[in-house]
Amino acid sequence: MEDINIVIAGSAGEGVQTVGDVLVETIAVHGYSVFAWQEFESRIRGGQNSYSIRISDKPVNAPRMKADILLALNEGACNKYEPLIKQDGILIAQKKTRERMIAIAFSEIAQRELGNRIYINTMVIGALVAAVGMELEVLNHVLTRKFAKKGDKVVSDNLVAAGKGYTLAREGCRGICPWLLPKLDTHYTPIAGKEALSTAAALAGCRFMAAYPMSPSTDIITILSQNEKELGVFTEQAEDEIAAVNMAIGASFAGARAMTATSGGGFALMVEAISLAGMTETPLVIILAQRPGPATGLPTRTAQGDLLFAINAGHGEFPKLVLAPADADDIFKKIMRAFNLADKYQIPVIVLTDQFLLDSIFSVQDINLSQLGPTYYLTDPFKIQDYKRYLVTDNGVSPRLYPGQATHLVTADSDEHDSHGHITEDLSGTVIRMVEKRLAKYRALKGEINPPEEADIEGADKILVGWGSSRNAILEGIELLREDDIRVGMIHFTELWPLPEYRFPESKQYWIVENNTTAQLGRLLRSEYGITIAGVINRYDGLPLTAGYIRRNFNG
Amino acid sequence: MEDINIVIAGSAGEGVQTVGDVLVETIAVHGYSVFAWQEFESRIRGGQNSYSIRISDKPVNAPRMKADILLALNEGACNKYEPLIKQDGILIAQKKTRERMIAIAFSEIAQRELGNRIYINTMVIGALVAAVGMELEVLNHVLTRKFAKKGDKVVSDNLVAAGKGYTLAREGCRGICPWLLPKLDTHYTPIAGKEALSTAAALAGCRFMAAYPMSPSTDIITILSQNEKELGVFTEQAEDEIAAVNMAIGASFAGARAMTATSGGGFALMVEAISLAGMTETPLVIILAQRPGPATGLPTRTAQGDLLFAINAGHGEFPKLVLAPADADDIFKKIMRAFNLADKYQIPVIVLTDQFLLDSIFSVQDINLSQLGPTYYLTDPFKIQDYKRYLVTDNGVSPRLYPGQATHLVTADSDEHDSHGHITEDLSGTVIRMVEKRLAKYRALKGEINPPEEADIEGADKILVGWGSSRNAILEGIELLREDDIRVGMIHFTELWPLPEYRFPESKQYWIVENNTTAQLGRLLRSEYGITIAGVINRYDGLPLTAGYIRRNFNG
Amino acid sequence: MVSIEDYKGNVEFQWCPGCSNFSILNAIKMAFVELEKMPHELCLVSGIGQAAKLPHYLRCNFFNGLHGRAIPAALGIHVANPLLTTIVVTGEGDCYGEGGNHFIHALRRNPDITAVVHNNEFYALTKGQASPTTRIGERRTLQIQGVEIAPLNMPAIAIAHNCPFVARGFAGDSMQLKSLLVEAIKNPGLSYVEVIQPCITWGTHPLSWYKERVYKLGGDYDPTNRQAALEKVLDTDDKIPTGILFRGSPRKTFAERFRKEITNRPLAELEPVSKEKISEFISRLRMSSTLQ
Amino acid sequence: MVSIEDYKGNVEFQWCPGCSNFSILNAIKMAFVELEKMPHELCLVSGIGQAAKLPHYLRCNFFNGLHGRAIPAALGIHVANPLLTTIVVTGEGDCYGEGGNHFIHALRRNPDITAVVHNNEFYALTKGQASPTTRIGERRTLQIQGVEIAPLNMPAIAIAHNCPFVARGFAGDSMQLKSLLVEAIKNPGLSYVEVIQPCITWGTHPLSWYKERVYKLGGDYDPTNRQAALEKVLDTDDKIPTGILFRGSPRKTFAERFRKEITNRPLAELEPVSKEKISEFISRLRMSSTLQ
Ligand SMILES: Cc1ncc(C[n+]2csc(CCOP(=O)(O)OP(=O)(O)O)c2C)c(N)n1
Ligand SMILES: Cc1ncc(C[n+]2csc(CCOP(=O)(O)OP(=O)(O)O)c2C)c(N)n1
Ligand code: SF4
Ligand code: SF4
Ligand SMILES: [Mg+2]
Ligand SMILES: [Mg+2]
Repeated sequence: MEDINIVIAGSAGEGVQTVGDVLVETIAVHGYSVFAWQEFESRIRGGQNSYSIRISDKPVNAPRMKADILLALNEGACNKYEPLIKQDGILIAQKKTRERMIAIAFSEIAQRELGNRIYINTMVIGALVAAVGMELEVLNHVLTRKFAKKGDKVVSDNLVAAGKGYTLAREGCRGICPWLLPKLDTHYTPIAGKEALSTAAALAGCRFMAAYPMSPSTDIITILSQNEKELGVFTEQAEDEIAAVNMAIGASFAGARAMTATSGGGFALMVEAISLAGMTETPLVIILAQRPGPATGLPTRTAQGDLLFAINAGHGEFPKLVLAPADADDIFKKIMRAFNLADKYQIPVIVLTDQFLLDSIFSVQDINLSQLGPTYYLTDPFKIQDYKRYLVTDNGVSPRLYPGQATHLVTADSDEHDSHGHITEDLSGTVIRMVEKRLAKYRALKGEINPPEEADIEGADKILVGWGSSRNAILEGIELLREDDIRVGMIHFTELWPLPEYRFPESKQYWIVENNTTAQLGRLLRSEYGITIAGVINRYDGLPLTAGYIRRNFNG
Repeated sequence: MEDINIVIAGSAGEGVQTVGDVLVETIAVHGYSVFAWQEFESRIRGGQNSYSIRISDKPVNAPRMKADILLALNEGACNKYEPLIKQDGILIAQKKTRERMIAIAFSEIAQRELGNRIYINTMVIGALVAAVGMELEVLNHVLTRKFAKKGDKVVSDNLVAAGKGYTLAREGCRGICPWLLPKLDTHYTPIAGKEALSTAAALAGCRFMAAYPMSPSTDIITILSQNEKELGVFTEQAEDEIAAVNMAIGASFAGARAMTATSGGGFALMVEAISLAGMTETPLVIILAQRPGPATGLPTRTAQGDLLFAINAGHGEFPKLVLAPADADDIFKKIMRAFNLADKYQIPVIVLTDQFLLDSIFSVQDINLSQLGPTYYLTDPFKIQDYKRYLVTDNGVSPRLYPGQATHLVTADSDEHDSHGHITEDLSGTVIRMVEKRLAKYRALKGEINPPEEADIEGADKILVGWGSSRNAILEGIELLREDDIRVGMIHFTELWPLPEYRFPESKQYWIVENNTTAQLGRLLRSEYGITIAGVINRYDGLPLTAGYIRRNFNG
Repeated sequence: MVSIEDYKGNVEFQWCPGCSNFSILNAIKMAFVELEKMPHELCLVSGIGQAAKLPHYLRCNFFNGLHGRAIPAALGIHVANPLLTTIVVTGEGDCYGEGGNHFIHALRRNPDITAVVHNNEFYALTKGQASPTTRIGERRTLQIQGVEIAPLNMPAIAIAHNCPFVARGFAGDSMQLKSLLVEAIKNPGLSYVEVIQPCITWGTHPLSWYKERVYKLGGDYDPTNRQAALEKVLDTDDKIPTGILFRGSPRKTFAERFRKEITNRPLAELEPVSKEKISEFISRLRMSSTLQ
Repeated sequence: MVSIEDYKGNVEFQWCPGCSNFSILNAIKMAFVELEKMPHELCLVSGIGQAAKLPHYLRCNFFNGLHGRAIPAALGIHVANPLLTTIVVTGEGDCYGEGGNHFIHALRRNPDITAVVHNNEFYALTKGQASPTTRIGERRTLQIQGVEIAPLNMPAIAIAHNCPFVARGFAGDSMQLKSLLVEAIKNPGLSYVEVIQPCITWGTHPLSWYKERVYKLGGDYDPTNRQAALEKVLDTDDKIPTGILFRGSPRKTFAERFRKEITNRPLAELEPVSKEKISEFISRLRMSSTLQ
């Protein structure tokens, strides 16, 4: 099938999110793959936001701007988002304003016929279900489950509202809605990036998370906190980001897998402590959820503007790992790697993600957990006689215990120290050995890094090179370009530091694709692989890269 | 003449610093050029520290490790530093332990003959003056000036002590001290890097400095604070580095040229605010005085480990300037440029320096201030009708006023904003324009950057490439290598970001010389100029690069 | 003469319709009118949060900086241009959470600025997490089991540090708030006005809850009595006193000595130090050698 | 049985000979002996400064972290391994300057740890600048005109926030200090012991100056009386009371609920969440949809 893209638009507080979430669930129960992404202003009420839902019978998991259906909850939303409607798309709104549309006076009807405007949202969902040709019954099932806790009356009222919306839209649909989505037997699990991330952390053995609220990272700790009983992660809202990261380092030193999450500004405040984790060789996972900067920037928007900052974050020199998952499925793999490698090499690991990836809902046919899980690297204290926390070893990794694990004394010192963790000023001996010991970990670590993902390389002489959350958009972009008879391939990085041994295929032209202004990946690749950059496709308006954007901006 | 290198060694609290400082002054009054550098432990009493003084009749201004004379204030110092003594060098110490030495029982004599051990230091100075063949009279002159405020008795007692030391050393000198330094008419001004820096800031129009104490940066604000009356700079010791940098940004917004200074850990805490200066387009000068990291590292030692961190510091993307002066003379030029360019482009400027450069004393024949001075770029409020603080212009620079300068309203916003400084969410219009406006400044700025300094390029097929404070050591290293019949040239960067348009000469081999472990400049140059690195000379034991070190470690 | 119209901005509000921040904005404008401050004589300084957006909504100079860092930015502004009336507008998360260290150290410095702290008892802009003033047991998005740690009592800290002016207003009473702000701005030294600011979106209590609890300190209350003031703000009964909580004994203000000895004008107006003076300074530098 | 020898480290001291930090070290060791704590049952946590070097000088687990950040690191350690006795050793610059925000928020959390703050009234390690407790008028390297801003009164802040145990010791009296430390460590919840620590290198007062001023609170002093305790620490006379300044009313300690409901063992010992549980969790995730 050709995928269908629905955009639900309205002001903050009008229920865009609720409508979207219920629709996503209904689509999933219907057996379809759904991809949803959101863009919204930094305010609690008002403004105009959108929630885009892409329906397909196979996973698409990339954003598309153009809408088959725009559902506008108010006039402003209609004005702002109408340009998104495809030529043959339709508008659903309260008032008739154009040819191809379904006009339903939701608020009037809700008030008059259902006795309360709070039913608008459920009516709207009913209307959308009708417009795409899904089954009302499925929606009823989802609504029943959703409102069950609130009692029978609430359930039945909502079913009536949904039915009302459904019926009215059915009528309006005639002649303009070509879509029909019969219930399928396939099953996809819709999961948001942030849900994948927090769940994966728990699975990876994370036991401690401290963070300070900052969009778009806040929901990660919120999910863990709200599900403390099930996931068993201690969470603490810190007084600031510096406290958050130092708490996490303390917890990790004391044996708990620990993480923190923040966005650029908060990450900046954590940089000193990243260096501390490097010096004390304490495992640490930091989620850097990017949004456009500099400074406060656009707090609720998306960007990939912190790549080089993350890689070079921290004074002095010490090994660190920087990962950037591509989508929800990849988040599971990368979070697992983050915790396991942080533990194995006793280093800070930065996971670069962004508003787009965290807030988007991906469909995964089957989240395969069997390959995933924690591997622990703490030493067995009973096999050690004279314990040296910072014993110099070939690969730089020393035996790690946590304090209290046995009678061995466990130490950590932010100063340069000897193998026992005590301050040293022995410049030509201990100091050099310790610097080299820490650096040695880089070499071993480099061997763990996966090469970038290659797609359609053969036969393409132009290659799009990107990183992180843009993978699916780039892959789809390649398909679109092929429709224009342009053959391009993709090389995509999700493991960014240290960079792996990798040979870029010869005699190709490389195009850097990034959600930023200065093509940071390009700078990095030039430095590490000496490749020449032919061109750049970059987006920096706070919205995610899409296949359409890539097609339009590729001029190679 | 061949230069003479004196190393004064002793424990913290024993007076190494006083002896060194008085000797430096005496040498200068004698008409010689003097270069001095210090290395010391992070403790207030005890340990073993050294103060090395290099005397010459032309400026040398680079450190040399091997000592012609080692003056050891105690036995431990003697043990630790004796290996530094050259084959034909001598030791001056209290007890006879080797052939070529002058043994003077300073403490015993001070106690017995002068009645107080506090005269040890002055005796030692007298002895050193004798050993290198300088005139006692000159020393007496310096001591008289130094102790004048303390009264005649103190002066005359010290002259007696100096004379005592002088006489005893004269005797011991026979046959082992070949040096003779007649008074010259030339005049050099000895000036420490930190003195140059704070003075230059005042000259550049700096009016406000806030900082939090952190070695090796603390003396900068201390000098400005102690000389407030003369230099007119308001100084404030902040509660932490975050406060310091935000105070400086506030002051700058309100029209005062402002700076802060710190070391790596404190700089890490300032990174969020650097991004703020970028977003609000507020001029800001930040001195990053490097010491070995990570974390607390070696607080009193030197390093060049924060180059890439500084260049990439700050979330989001915005123009900044990174300078790294080569020596005290260059500090004057670079600090002037820092303030003027910060003002012209309304950007944060980072000046990378280090413990070695700040604490070392350089001899400058004639500090030429005539070319130096502030150029101000504030707009004339009376030529403006409708004031827009963030007016979009071709080169990205908007007219800047300070609040209260006139009736125009001056604004600043850390969020993405419109030309009036108000929060915007107009993604496809205002946001893109503002991002591009800020980035546009990079292009103009790039044009201001000076190319690297080239030396002995012609005829050399191997080139040492370094940055910042190692310049003089590299230059001297080239000379030493020539003695080994190896012809190498130098390309030296003191303006590091943005990098200038520059063509590296073709078919040469490039050797990176850095006071760090990972050859950060190499990574940077590969990325920006695509050059290939043939080898690396790096030092990471907390001590500065020297010509000797470079010669020993060059294997090209 | 200044009128309230002079402050009218033309920026679209990002606050929820009906938010009590509007009343605070109004009180602030009224105070400026009463004090006859012109827009360009003012500098409003804020961090990030709902409260911190306020400077955008009136005509004035402003510096809307980083979350938690309004106080240090304001200190810099205040020193660099002492002719401005510098006012910090912040939320309790901004000022007591991220920025807590700066506030307690501002109490030490006693700068002649006014800090207005909108206290809605949680982080509103980031969607309702607990803040340093959320009461124990309150359920917030990130604390669904109920807040487990005690609130910070910044007025008590201010009183203990002899802050010259500590007041509490209520967004539901703009006239009282205006008077408090007028007094605050007039007061030399640090003036600290905490404003009870009910949030209609994330709040758990209706306005009536506040109305029942908020009361005005009577004429018998002596704000110069430190001990009484401390007891007042440390009281754990349910009532919320408003008015002038404390007037500390007069003390030196921040940068006072510098102003007397060097300049009390904007620093931008200071003459550059001459090259001669610098040369002379350099030549004397090494003679004093070791730093004092 | 533990003896003081069990704590003997073999690291060279970086303190000046004769520094009063030695007495504090001694008192700490004596307290451990009295409490029969074994070295591996302890975790000392410090920042940077002279005081913060202390953990190197005795046998124990320790985390010597960043300047100003001992408290949050200690909180993480304490939560991750509640079986450890966690003790923060810090200077007043470390704890009230750079780390001021963490301390005031630790007062909110009330973790069952002990914080020992060596107060020498300046930054000793960085060579004598003023610190948050330097008195007005004192000349310091960076304040040669004399300090112009008022000292911070952290004991007052702690008392105002009902800290369960606030005490002050004097390095010149190791026996009293030892007793205070024993009490502090025994007390459930946050115990805060400030120690007057004369510095013989940068100090402006001879030891006699301290001896004249320091006195012990008598038996008539009731540390459970908040008002009296506040008056005591806010007193501006020249005397320096030592002893238990305040005992706050008992309250919940940090992470208490988590310990009851999830685990009171080291977090490292918790069983991993099973894949089945995670799968099941994921399948239910979207049903609850919008975050609460
Ligand atoms: C460094 C940093 N951390 C976190 C944030 C996210 N943030 C923005 S506003 C805010 C809380 C504001 O709370 P408050 O000051 O009480 O203001 P309110 O919205 O309640 O008026 C937070 C945590 C940020 N902008 N910067
Ligand atoms: C981020 C950071 N800023 C500054 C410093 C420098 N520094 C080290 S110790 C110290 C002051 C310590 O004072 P205090 O805690 O009172 O300890 P004392 O030396 O007086 O015992 C400072 C400012 C640092 N190490 N890290
Ligand atoms: S969320 Fe609350 S504080 Fe923020 S604007 Fe809305 S009502 Fe006001
Ligand atoms: S400087 Fe002072 S506090 Fe530091 S070790 Fe010496 S005497 Fe002790
Ligand atoms: Mg709030
Ligand atoms: Mg101290």
